[in-house]
Amino acid sequence: MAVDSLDTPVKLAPARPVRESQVALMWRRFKRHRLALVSLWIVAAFYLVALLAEFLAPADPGAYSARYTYAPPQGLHFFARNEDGSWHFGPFVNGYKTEIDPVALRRTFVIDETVRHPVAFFVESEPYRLAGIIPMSVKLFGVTEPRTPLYVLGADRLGRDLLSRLIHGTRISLSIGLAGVTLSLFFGIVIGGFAGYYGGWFDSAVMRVVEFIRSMPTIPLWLGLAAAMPRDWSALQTYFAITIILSLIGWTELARVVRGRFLSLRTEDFVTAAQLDGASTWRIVTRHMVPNFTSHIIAAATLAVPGMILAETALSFLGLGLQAPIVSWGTLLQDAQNIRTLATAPWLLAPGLCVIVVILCFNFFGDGLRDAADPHGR
Amino acid sequence: MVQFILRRFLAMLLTLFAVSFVAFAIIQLPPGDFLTSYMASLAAQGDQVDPRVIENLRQQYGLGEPYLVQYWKWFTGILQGNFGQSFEWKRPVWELIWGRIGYSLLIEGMAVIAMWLIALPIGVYAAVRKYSLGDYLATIGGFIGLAIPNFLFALILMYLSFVWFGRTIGGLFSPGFENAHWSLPRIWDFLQHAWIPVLVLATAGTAELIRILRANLLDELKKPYVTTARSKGLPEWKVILKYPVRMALNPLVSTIGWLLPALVSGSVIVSVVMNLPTAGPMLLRSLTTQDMYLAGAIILLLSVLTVIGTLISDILLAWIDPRIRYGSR
Amino acid sequence: MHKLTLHRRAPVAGGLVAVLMAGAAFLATPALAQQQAPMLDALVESGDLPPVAERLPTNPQVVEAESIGQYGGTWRMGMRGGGDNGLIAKTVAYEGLVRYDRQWQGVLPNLAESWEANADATEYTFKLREGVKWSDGTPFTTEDIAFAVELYQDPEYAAGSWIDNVNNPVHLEVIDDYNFKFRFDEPNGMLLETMASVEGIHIVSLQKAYCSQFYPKYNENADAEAQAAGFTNWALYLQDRCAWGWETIRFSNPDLPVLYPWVIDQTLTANAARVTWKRNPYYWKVDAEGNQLPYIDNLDMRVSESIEELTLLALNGEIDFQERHIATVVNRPLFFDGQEQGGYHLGEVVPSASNTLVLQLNFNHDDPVKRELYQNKDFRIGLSHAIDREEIIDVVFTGQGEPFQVAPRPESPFYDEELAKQYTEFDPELAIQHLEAAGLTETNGDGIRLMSNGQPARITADVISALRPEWIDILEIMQLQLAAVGIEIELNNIDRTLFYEKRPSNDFDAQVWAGDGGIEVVQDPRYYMPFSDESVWAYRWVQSLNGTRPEIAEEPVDWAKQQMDLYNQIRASSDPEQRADLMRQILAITKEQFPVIGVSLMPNSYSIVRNNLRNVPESMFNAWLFPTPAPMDPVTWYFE
Amino acid sequence: MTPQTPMVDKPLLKIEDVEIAFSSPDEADIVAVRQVDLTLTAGKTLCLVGESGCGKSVTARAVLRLLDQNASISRGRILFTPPGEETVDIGALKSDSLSMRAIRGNKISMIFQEPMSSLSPVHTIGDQIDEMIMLHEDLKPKEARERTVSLLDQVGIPGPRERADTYPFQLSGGLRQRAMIAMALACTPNLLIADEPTTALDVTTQAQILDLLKKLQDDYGMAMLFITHDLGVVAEIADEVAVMYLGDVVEQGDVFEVFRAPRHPYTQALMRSIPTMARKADRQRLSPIKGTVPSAKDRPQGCAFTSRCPHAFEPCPTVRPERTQVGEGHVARCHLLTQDTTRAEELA
Repeated sequence: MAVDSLDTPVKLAPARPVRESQVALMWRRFKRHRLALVSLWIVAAFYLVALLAEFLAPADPGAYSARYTYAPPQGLHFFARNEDGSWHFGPFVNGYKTEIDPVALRRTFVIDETVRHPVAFFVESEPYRLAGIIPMSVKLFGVTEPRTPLYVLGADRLGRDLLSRLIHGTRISLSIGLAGVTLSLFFGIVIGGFAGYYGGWFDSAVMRVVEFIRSMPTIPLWLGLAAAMPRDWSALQTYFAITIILSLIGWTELARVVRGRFLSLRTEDFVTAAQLDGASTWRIVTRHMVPNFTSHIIAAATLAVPGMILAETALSFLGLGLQAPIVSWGTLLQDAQNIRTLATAPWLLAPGLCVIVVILCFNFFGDGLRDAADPHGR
Repeated sequence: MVQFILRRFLAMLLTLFAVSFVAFAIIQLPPGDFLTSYMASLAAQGDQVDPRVIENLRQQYGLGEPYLVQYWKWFTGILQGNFGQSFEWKRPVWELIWGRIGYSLLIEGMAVIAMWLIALPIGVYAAVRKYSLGDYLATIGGFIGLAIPNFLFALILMYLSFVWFGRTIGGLFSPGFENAHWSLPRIWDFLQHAWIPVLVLATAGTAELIRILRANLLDELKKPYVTTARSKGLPEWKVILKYPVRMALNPLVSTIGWLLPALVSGSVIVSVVMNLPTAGPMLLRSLTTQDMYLAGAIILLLSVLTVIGTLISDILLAWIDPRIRYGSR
Repeated sequence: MHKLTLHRRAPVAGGLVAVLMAGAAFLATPALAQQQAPMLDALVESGDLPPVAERLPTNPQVVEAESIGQYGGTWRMGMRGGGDNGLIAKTVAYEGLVRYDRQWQGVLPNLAESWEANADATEYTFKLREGVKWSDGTPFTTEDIAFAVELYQDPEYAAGSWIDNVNNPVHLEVIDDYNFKFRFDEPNGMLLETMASVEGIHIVSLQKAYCSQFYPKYNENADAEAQAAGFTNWALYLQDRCAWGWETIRFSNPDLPVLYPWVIDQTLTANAARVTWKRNPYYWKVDAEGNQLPYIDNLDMRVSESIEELTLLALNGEIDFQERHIATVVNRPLFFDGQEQGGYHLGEVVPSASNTLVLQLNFNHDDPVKRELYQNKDFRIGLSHAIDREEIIDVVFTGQGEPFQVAPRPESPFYDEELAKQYTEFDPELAIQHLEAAGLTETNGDGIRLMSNGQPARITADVISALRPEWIDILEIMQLQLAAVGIEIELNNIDRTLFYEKRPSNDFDAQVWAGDGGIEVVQDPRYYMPFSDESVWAYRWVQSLNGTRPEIAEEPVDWAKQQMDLYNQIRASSDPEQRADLMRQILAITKEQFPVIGVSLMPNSYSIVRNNLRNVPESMFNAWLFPTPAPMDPVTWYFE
Repeated sequence: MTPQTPMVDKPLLKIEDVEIAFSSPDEADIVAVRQVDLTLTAGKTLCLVGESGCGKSVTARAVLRLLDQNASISRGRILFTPPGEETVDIGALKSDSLSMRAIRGNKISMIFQEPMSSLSPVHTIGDQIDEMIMLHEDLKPKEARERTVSLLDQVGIPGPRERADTYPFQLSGGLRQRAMIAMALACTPNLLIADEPTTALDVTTQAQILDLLKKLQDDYGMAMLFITHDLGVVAEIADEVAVMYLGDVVEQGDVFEVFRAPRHPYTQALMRSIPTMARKADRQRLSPIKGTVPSAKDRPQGCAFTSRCPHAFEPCPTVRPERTQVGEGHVARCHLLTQDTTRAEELA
């Protein structure tokens, strides 16, 4: 009774949330999730690498060298003590002592501490096009003396620079994840959205389909589809085909999320109000509903990316999906997945490390987003 | 309740029909048929077959017929419990796969259990001590499992067990036990081999469980009934385990359903790396050799299992959650 | 052990010589009492098994070996998945009427103790070894040969081999239990090589006594029984029980009588974790002292889809002899380091393939411009000179092998240095001269040469990396090297089925394969002339000469026709010397025409041999037709 | 109204000068309760009245130490003296300590506003009550269940034996609250804290529940801390009333005294905002309090009510008014009461 009347103004106190404040609020909640914050930066860094691949990679990913097959990592040194005890400063890499073992059929490498090849930043290189567009002729770093080996992370079986391949692989693998998610996001929002908004038979039909797709073990699905796609397609075509295949499964999860939010929002007062005001469906959806769960969608999408990346590697492992000479983390791991590598060239597992890190980060990032999106952490 | 189960059951039958169709479609997708890839592999060996032989076989296998006809024969056959013949093995498909499907189930079942055993404590801890160092470590641990590509993990474990214990852990049994009957020593031998694949599979799925459990629990912990429980004077751990955790588990039960497909896929890869006698390697091989009835049957059965798994988990959920059982919401 | 390279004898085969050898073998049969494996003694005493003297033929095959061995032990190896019947063919099943000698130079008697051929190679007379028994004790006679021929030639039964070769099928004439004749409408000079190769298994793979019960001709209700057993018709049931040759399914039937040194114990099924064999008490070979072979009691083949598992097994000393599957270039250092721990050493395996990679341009391309270009010798020479083979050898094969064209290997009597080495030196200028001579003078913006129709000269090379990973590596390097002279190579890594489907449909520029026929020059001259469907570079020309798809046949150019005629003469001759001469003429044309481009001599591979395994030759050839290690008489191998 | 019972010298619960602060990672601490002094005696009902967010629930929960982790009792003592036992300072106990748990539910129990969400949906009513009983008194499950049934019967739930096996969502709101009460009484506590137990119920049920509570209080002779924002309820159930505003107890005393002669401007405003039954003609308009409650963050240094007080003058924003005795067990915090009488007249 009485005090209720007093309550009303209190209840009104927090004025209707404005988008900015919402975003700000989300950002604040997100920051609380320190791991997520860190992850965000790491992911960002990886994408930067993907973007600047040509600039960052010291060598051409295809450039092979007979003399340095399976050369171990040189590492990158910045200072060292000279024989006379004085200090040497400035980045450099050590040279190799190599000899061929004719019986074992391999080169044995010894890092030669005495030989130092200086490494410089922003070195001249033969002209290339950054991201295939901007013409450039300078690399982030490289050796200054000609014809000296630079294998910071070591070399593969053809003496190709692992670091450079890794950097270029990043572009493919990360973009495939992104592209796949974008695609599934599109399907997910459209299909899930309508299902959720209209409900009824359409909804249940869609949900059956989703259920159905999710009940299929994905691997055979991929295998079949991947095997089915014309093998005389170009690398690019395959690339897109793969993304489509991946998103064919990916959209269901997102559709479920979107639908769920729609269902719950549909009954919210402000939506009903808007309907009573005679606002068009489109307006209601775009103006009233979407803003209310973009955050969730973003979170869900973020959490979908790792799946895509893993899927890409899995497909490559099975010999489907991307194939050499395309350089992706999947194909790189394909080279690494044998006992020989584990035993004698473990550095070739570096792509695996990247996969792990990126996936970890994406997960934490996504979790953080979701926790921030709604404090109840659903 | 009964009516609820019935509804789900009908839905399931529908799904299964669809699955069978898609399964068959998938194996028909790749160019050529079993015989073309058969010839190809022979030729790769340096051997050649007389085309007439191939023609003969094509007749006998009825490969010439249009898609729908083949599908219908296959499907009706299955309804009568006849999964058809495997081209490569010249044997009834059922005879070939039941054993492997069994092992797949066994491994995946063990993986599910392992997952829960790992995920429960971590998830609860992560939720109760939200944003604590422990929370971070626990979740990181969980996610690393998710992040390591299965095949890589399996391979590394195999190699390490060779380097450290001088043992080559492949397959599911030591030579002596392969064809033996189940006995305690055989079970022990089995466990010694099975732990790697189970571990690999489990770690891959745990993170997801942890995440869900943590989220649900965070949700539940805020509910008034928790305060009520505290106001009763229950010790904190009991409060949490008896009420919010119990609640948080409900939605988790239903996750079993969609855990399965991922598990199945994962086990395919792991099995290939570790040469497990599960359905995985056979599926892979049959898909590459286009041994269509075999591949079709495996895909179908795996899907059926997942669908049934979903059904079971739904029923389980209904059973443990009175609100659903009494049709209230 | 004699080094293989020392043997450059002309291939000995056919009538006289072989008879002599057989005689020699006969004389060698020692009088002293024949021994048998201890594991059989009990059976003999209990009477379940007749004494060894009765089990052995009157004239057992004597196998000479480095040393007299001792009985016992299990030979462990690894099988690549359940479909790897090849391993069985190469270790257990290689028992034909005749066999190759260890140097792959001549043909020796085996189940047939002697033979003769008429001059024009249309009629062969064989004499079977008397008293040879199947693994179930039933005598092996011409009845079984007759049954096999009958079954192979039954169109309803889907078995195929040289026996029912459409173009020149076998006509059998049985003389008595141990003597029979093969007649051919066309001359068949290559018959003995064929029969000595793995193909020879076919004719002795079906025992009449057992297999005829599934054949309507001998059992009118065979069809009914087949259906009762759950098979749609008798053919499928018979196939399930007996199959033929070395078909996978044969080894899933433990009751099937065989002539192998070992009989199947744990059968090869789709779910088999391992396949095991135990000695065949009726095996018909003895060592120099008359002890019944084989020495080794059992075979144990681990079935694994996972190469990595097999690799680990070998490293862990759990494999006694193997070269198949695991002995890859990549693994070599691994196995080399593992010798100590694994208690094995690496033996030498000389591949029969002449070349690591053969680039076959499609001479019959649908696009007239490409067809004309690819058939242009200058173009091919240009390409060849643009390839820096030394570099490829260095990068991909760590210096193993030498620049080589597709030509007979140095070990082969047909080796011709000029043929092997022509156009192999790396010389871009020269390459460019030749390319321009071929009319590729203009280039586009990217420096790619333009064909007469103004299109850039881009060659799409189909390759199956799954088969030989190094192909991709080689091609990636060639890509860069050829780009330097303005030729663009596009890698097209595809799967097997498609690879083969592209041939008849003729939608490929070039296909890549290994250089088979480095040793088996006469048997498989696929790269020297349009020979078989595997002569991809001239697929449509081949069809005009008893190919499998006459409907798409095309008229070959004259030099090709000339080669085909010469080869028909080879078929028509039973004289090895004459055949060799004819082959040399064919190779001369090959040298002149330079149809396909090779990269480097296939480097020697290796085998993994446990240190306690004896009588294993240090070096052996490997090929499909020459099914290593079977010709090395594993029956004489033993554990110390 | 319950009959006046003689004052007991040692009060059952004495809340002295308690301050409760909430910490949050990215803001300054918020003092939700600035200074609370309350006294409860056995058999009596103290009503804690005020607008939502004034800190009354927080205070109540503080007594059972049920506050969230980020809340802390930064000052003052909560002295609890069960009859014939030593006094314990609840404020000093660890919230999950054994001694604290021994008090919860056993000596002090609590009923909540939303009976639906306050009961576990997946356990039967019976289980939830049995648990409580078995926790504090070593009874076998059977005996516990007997007690439960009789309790349910006591709180007027028809067919208690069957109802014990039902789930909360199968009961009506009223029955649920009765079950809640039954659970609270299970161990015959000395003090019952009722946090707006009737807010979620419709008027008739509300009345029933209130009657029930009064009746039970007589039977058990327990003290009751009753939290509400509804003056009507207060009038019906309270012996004493404490009025809270923005974390301060502004006025406290015998319910008659306070209702008859409210001395604090806020209390007065509250009273004026109660609709009184009168013929339409001579009704005068309700005068709601002007302005809105500021958030605890920008509570003035001095009297919390300053921002809305019609009489506010110099000292109000800066100086905190003292507790002033204004009658028999009737205190209030207002500068007007301590200033010269002329101004005091204004409030008289």
